[in-house]
Amino acid sequence: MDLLYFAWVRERIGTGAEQRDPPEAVRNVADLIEWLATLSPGHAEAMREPERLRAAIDQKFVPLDTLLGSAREVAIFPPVTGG
Amino acid sequence: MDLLYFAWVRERIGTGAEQRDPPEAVRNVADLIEWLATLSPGHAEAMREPERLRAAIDQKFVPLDTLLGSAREVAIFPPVTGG
Amino acid sequence: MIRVSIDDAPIELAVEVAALEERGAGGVATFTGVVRGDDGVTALELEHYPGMTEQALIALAEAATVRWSLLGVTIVHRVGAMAPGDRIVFIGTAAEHRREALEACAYLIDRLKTDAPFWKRETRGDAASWVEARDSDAASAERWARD
Amino acid sequence: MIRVSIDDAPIELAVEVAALEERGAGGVATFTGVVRGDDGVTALELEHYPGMTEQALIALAEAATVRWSLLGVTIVHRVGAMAPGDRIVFIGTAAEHRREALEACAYLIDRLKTDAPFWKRETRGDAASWVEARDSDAASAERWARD
Repeated sequence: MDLLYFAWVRERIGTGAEQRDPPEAVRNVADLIEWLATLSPGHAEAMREPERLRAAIDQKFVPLDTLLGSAREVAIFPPVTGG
Repeated sequence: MDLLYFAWVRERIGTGAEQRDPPEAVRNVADLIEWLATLSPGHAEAMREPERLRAAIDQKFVPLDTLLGSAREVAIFPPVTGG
Repeated sequence: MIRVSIDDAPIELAVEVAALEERGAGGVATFTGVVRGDDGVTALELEHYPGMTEQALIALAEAATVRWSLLGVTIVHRVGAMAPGDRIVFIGTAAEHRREALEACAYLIDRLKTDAPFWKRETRGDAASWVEARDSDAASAERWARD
Repeated sequence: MIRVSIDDAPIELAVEVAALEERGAGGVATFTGVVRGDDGVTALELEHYPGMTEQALIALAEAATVRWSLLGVTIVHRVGAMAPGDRIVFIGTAAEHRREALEACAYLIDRLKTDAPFWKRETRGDAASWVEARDSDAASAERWARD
């Protein structure tokens, strides 16, 4: 699975993109966030407050309870602030 | 009293400005329109349908029942179509 | 912070917008009216009431600055002879917050349509006719009436 | 009739407006967001999600053309490094009727704030911080939700 990170999520993890294969038990985006938090101190810091995180699966915004299904690309980031 | 005419009112009368001294009986703008209609065939044509006319007294839009009072400048014209 | 102009020269949109942007606002909203040629109009003549027109536009701009928190208001109206594609009117508003700029811009063009002494005459080939006021314009202006 | 651009070059407002005016519309509405420097911001960096951003903006523009009768929609968003006074975003709409252009323009900037993957980082002197999303933006976007 391709993982993308933006803004302070990217900064805390120390990279904007990585490939990971989450275990079977990781069913939805919230599970993924919980699992990512175990990978490194940077990941833990980035994933510390899931209520401040938003996500996109295959380039569409999704709620955090969305099942990953056959997602190829999952992005995790703070609420957007464009415009 | 300075009278100003615009758009098709001006065209029908044949001038955009004239000075006139209406008689005492002419109290409000509607009276003025009725009196102006008696002055010439052009005036008559211009004032034929008072419901299609609008007015300004001393450069402020007013309803046709507004008293002329000490008006110096009265303008008669069709509804505006700017913008 | 209020700029009103009535002129027979073409409207310089880029210059007007740049002046609004320099007000230090976060957002600039504009509306530009353009002479349409799609219904056979070959020329447009704009008559106005010199003296009253400028007063009316200043009064409109002032009303907008009372109602919304604005850093700049520009109203430019062209008069005289125009051709399809020419700009007739430019409204620009600058504000700290986008909502204020956008609402004030919509208000100004709606009110200008009914509250400023301009008259349009369209020419189609050899025939000229004065444009009739539209009931929808009165309704749009009424939308902004205070309760 | 839809133009979407995400670019690190300055936004050329006059060029964008001219292209909209050429759509033959009666009215063109625009909103331009400008980097403010009044609260000590010395630089702004705009990050985005390449690939998704363009899709999101095209989807927004299409939604507007479904909802209003538009002859042209332009959305230009700058990314990368900016300074106070620079344009961040330009929204332009062209329509036969002013109400459609104005409403669609307001809709597009409200929805862009919540529906497009951009993130702003402000620098004040030596300190940089990511801009927090505002609840008021979610409320503004929600205003356009269909019943």
